[in-house]
Amino acid sequence: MTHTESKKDNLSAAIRGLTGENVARCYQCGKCSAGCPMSQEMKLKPHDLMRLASFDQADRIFGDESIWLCLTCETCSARCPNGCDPARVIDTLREMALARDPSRWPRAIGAFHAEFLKQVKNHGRVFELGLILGFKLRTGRLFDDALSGPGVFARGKLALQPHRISGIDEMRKIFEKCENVENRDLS
Amino acid sequence: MTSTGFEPKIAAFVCNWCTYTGADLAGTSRIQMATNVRIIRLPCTGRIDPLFIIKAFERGADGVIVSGCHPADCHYTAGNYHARRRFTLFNDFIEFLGIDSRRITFSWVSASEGQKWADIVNDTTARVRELGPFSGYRDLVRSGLTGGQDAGT
Amino acid sequence: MRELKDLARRLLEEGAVKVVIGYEEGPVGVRPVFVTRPADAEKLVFNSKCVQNLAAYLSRRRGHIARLGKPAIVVKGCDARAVAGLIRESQLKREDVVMIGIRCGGVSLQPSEEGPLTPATVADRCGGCESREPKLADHLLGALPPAPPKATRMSELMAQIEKMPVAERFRFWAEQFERCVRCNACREVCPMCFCERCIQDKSQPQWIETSPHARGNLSWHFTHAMHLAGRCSSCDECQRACPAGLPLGLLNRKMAEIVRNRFEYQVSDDPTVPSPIGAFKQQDPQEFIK
Amino acid sequence: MSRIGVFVCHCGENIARTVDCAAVAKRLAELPGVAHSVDYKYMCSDPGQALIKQAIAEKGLTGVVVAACSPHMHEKTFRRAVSGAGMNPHFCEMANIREHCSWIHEDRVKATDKATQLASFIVEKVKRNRPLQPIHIPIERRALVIGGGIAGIQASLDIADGNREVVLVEKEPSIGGHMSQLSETFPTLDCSQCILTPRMVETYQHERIRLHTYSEVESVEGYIGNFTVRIRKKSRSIDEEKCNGCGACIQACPNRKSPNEFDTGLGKRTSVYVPFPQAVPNIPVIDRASCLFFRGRAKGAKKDVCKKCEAACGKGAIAFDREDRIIEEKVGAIIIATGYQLYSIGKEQANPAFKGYGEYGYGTIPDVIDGLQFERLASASGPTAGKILRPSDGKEPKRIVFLQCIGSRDPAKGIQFCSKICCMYVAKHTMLYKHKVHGGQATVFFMDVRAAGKGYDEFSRRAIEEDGARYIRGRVSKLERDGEVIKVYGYDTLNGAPVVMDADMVVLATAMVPQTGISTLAQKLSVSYDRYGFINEAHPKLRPVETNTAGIFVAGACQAPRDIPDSVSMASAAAAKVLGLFSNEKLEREPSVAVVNRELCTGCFHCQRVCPYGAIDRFEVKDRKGALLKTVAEVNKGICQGCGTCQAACPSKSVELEGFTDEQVFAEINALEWTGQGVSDEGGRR
Amino acid sequence: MKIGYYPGCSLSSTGREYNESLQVIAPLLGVTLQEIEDWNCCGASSAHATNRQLSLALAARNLALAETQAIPEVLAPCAACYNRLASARHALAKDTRAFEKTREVLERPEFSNSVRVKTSVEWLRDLAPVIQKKAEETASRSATSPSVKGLKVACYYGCLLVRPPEVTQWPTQWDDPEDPSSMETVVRATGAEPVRWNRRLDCCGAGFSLSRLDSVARLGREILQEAKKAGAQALVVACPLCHVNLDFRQQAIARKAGGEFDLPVFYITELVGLALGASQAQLGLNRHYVRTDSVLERSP
Repeated sequence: MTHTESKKDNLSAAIRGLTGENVARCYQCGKCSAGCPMSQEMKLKPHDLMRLASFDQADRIFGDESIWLCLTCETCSARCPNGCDPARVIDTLREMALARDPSRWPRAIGAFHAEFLKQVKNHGRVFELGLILGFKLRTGRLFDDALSGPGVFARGKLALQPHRISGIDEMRKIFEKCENVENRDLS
Repeated sequence: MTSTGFEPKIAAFVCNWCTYTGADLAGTSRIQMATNVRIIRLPCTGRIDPLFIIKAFERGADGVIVSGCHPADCHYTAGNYHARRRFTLFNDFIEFLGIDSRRITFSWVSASEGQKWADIVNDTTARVRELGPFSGYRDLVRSGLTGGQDAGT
Repeated sequence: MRELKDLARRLLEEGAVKVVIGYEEGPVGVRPVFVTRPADAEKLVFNSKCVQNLAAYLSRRRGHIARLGKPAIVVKGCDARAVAGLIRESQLKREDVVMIGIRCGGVSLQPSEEGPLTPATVADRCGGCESREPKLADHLLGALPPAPPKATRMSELMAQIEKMPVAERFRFWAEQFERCVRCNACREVCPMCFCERCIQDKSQPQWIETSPHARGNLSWHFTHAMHLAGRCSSCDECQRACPAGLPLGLLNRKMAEIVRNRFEYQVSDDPTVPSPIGAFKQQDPQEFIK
Repeated sequence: MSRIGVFVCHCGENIARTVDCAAVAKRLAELPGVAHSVDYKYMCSDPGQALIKQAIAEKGLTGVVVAACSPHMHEKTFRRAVSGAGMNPHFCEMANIREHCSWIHEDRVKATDKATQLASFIVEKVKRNRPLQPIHIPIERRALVIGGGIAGIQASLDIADGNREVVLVEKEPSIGGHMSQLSETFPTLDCSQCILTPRMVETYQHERIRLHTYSEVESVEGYIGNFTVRIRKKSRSIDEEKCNGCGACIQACPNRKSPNEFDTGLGKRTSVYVPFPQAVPNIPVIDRASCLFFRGRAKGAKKDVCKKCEAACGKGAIAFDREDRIIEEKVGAIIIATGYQLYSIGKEQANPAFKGYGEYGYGTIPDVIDGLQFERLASASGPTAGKILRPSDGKEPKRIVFLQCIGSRDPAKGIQFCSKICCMYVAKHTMLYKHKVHGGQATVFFMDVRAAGKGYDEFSRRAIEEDGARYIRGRVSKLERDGEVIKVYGYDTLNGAPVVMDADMVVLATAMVPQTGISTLAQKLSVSYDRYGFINEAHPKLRPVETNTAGIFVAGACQAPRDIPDSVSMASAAAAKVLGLFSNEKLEREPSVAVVNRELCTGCFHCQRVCPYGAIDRFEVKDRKGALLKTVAEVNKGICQGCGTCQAACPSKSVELEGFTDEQVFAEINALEWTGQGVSDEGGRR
Repeated sequence: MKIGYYPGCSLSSTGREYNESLQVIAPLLGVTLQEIEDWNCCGASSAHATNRQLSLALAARNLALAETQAIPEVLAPCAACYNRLASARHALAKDTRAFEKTREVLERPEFSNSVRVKTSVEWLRDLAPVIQKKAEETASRSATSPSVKGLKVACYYGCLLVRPPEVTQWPTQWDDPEDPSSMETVVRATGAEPVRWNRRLDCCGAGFSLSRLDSVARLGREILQEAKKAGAQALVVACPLCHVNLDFRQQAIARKAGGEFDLPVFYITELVGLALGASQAQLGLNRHYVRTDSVLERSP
């Protein structure tokens, strides 16, 4: 891979600032990618992401959807011989990606996260039926599989009413604050 | 009392293996520092009798640096540990006598810590310059003078 | 004190010892006495005036006493700490001295002090004394008298000094040391001062300025205190002996406190427990070292 | 009245640039006792040194001060120079006006003042220097070598051939160490035992090597040139004098179930055994843990059981009741060569700082073995007579996967270092495998191939290019037992794809770590070691085979992972050091040691308590009639290293450190008052 | 014995039976569950992927609530919730800056991060002796009720239960992150037999259960195949997300793989419930997609 030497945005430093993770520790042994359940679907595998991050190749990373394919199963972090935490780094990269340009989300995954958090913000808990419907509306995937259909209701698996916690105002506050906090930190 | 233009005289008792070599390194790395410090080389901090410090004050030092190998790094395996206990007694005791311990810097500087040595030198010089000459102590010879006005500070 | 006289006589008669170092009544209060003839054992007394720490007479510097032969010595709990010190520092073998321990109800500041002890007259070290029974002794005499009253002079003065700002404290000590005439009574009376040649008398090179000005005096008293760190039996004899009335006990007290706080050590009458000065722990405090 | 000569060096521009050397010389000339004071461009040059010698002769100097660079740089040079002029070298000292002055300051005036004063310190010191004569200690010219592996053997032979006696201690029943377990050796693929056995025999037969096998160092006392070593000779339960190594006892032994240590547990052995056929000495040992006789006794059986070996032995050499013996040896130098052991991936770790590999099944998968086990499989003398067969079912593995850097370079498991030899022996293994199993496929997972060494890279390339080993760059995430085969989950970082493959056998190149118990030994010898237990060398570059304790040296894998050539060269280097030490009858030591003034010493022994080397003894002062006057401290010049801690501890200052006496130190302190300013012209102030 | 209880969102909907079975067995084991009042979603599986501070705050609010409700120890049955709460707790303990920031965000200055979080597996593991005793009693009492005795099950820990080590093993190592055994211990206590198999710790992909069905199918398939290969009659899980994936999606996965698995997926709590003699209805087994009674009857 050719690395453009322009360090206009010092990604590795930013990551270190946010997480204390020193991506330069990664010695590219690939053990993370070897154990990653998603690596065969990712264009940039965990160790690629570590590599690119340590070379501050922000555009390469954020120009690709790989970071969104991480399931955060943390196998990589559990087995890294050199004490790196790729899972944490990838989480951070996703945050940064959002801070840069929310439209960069892969549609489906983005839709899911967005709808999920909306649920939490409005009810304090996830109202799964709402989540599913919302997700479908966002993605237009009205007909593929999904947790719908009679079976689900027959088994009483989906509540029909959202439960709203009483500390809901507190929740809203938390959300607003965190969004600000993050914007401050990531810009 | 902060006398303007006052250049403190600072004696440094250092061990031959770590700090003296560290100071050499500062030299070979051309790290600039204050000119006020006069190094007296000893084999080990273990060799340092606290009375050396009192002596230095008698002979016109306004501040003193004592420095050697970090714990566990002593060239003689344990000299600095024994020294540390003596320094502890000294440090706590002179306070009781009213001698301002800010005039004395105890430190561990390894052979690789040229920069740290420079910092120790500069900090101590700045601090002692702030405190002014240690005339109060020296003047104790002139009897009748009780007080060595703010000799402590 | 009958049993003391009898024991002393017996020891001398049996030849177990050649001299008994104890106290006798003198013109002005009690004074040290060196009994070599059994008959003289009658001279021996022990009472609340026996403030002196006789251990000093065991140190090798007192050759003329050593020459008398194996000694027995009358000790209070506090004195026993000094004897233990001598043993600890191989100045004396335990078996080379017979310790006649006496259960102590405290002693007066001065050997001339008649009458019952009051906070005003009691020696500063007696209040709250925890070693009124010299465990180390070969013979333990008398019943344990009630605990003595507590003198607060020293602790008050200490607190006062510690409250002073550094400069004022310096001035305080400067004033004190100015009064010192370097008669060295503090050294002569100190049981732990047993050097063949005191550092104060070292001239090549000179460690301590000999002329008695405040600066030389400071470095002497400073050195004395440093040398006593972890060794001083806190008998305050230096202070009692000082003609200029310097509060020398304070210096040793402070040093003892430092040793206690820093190295969890207190001078005891157990000669097998070594002083912390001369030992070390990897984890010793060093917050003041950069 | 002393006549000191001061020589101020310009060091070309290095000093002169910021220090007015002429002015310094001029001012110092004013100091009382200074008879001669000059400056010169390069004092350390021959003309510079000549200048000094000349001045000593002409001006009758009593001392020399060279104001130049750090004494660490040139003290020896100038001391040699003055002694060349007939002056005791200890009358020459250096003032450091380069590293400690000209190089760290710009202000010429201040720098010149400082240089002047620094030099004046040393002048004052030298005035009070005393002539010191080097100390001579008699040397016991025999060496102790701990460990009978290739390093120990090499060191012993070199020293013995150098005409000095050697005491060689080996804890196992035979010498030979790990090298005797190896099949063939890289990069030449010559048979390990073929080259080792002759040396083992030579060691055994050498008239100047005293061999103690099945023995361990109990305690060590003394110092360089004069060590006293106590050695425990563990009981073999065999009379070594009587035994002729016929092996009848071994034939007779009914208990053949004990795992064979030499074959890394892959084979079995009897209770009375010699570890391997070529063992040296060829004397069996009875393993009391498994021997029926001893087990019977332990259980408190009424009458003794078995004893078949005793019956079989024609020489009556079986000695069940023989106990351990302690013997004492006096030596002048010690070489530590205790070698290594392999880190194991198991859940339980000998070193609590290490972790096992759960992702590789913690060693529970039978056909996952380590490198040493593979050596035994490949070795003609091994349990499979050189056939590569699986421990589990004895089948021939068609696909072997080798994993490098197991433990090594894996801080998460507690080991950060590179074991250095694995890259090479894995390459070797793939070749041996290929040569023995023609249809077989060897695959290697590696992080880097580190084949630095003569013929090494060529060798590892050959494994790939000629013998078709497949090298995949990447660590393996996990191993799974899947029926007959082992599933390997790896990743090929070079072509960027996950790799999942089935293997019939997996060989782990596990890290080299020091022998257990190394730290105890190091403490007995009071040498320092790192957090893994590897013995620390005195200097990583310039004193690689010395330890921080004089007279004790180190060779081989107990100092760091080493291959055979490295270990052998280290061993020879250590031997050379020892022979060098032994080349004199007496040892010359720096004379700056502590000296007690018996008149003044009161015998409080504070000094003894603080001395880091236990160099302080008790000395009884007696009068003419022999009556004890007093007991005082005495310094053992052989042990004293000259730290001076005793002097600071001495209340009456009756112990003095030569070269740093109170007089000398105080002279320097007192010199604080003399700034040298004003005595000269405006020299420093232009 | 009393323990704090954090059900988490799934246990009130897709994972209902997990909650129900837990509610059934707790009293049988002499444990009272004290639900954290007004708890909120822990943020899994979106917050941490998009906004760290938010993920910390959401988790921390629950820990703070527990503190104020005097609950020293919280049981978080859902592996995802457990992982989020534990991670947050660990992060806040290790990183004072984050801790201060979070307290400020929560506006709960009194929050001291003192609550310990437990998984249902750890919790049941510690109760294993009790379970075993009661299970044997029940067995002897009623031979009629469907027993799990001898039922061959594959214990599926999933990815989040024991990972990452420095989090889940903190402050104490409750199980080996690479070779755990707690679940097997519990299973043995119920009388069922854990099988040796290889996919105990691999991720099932639940995080993408809505967004990337192909990935989910692939990962699920591998797990189900391995379990079957190892001779398991059923899977045991401790995570509602895993359950949705492996139970609800099993048919779909099978269809893609072109075969049938017919591998019932039990919550570990259900298995315990059965062993303690609770009825299938009580335990909510009727809510499963893959029928469970078959294996239950089959097992002697």
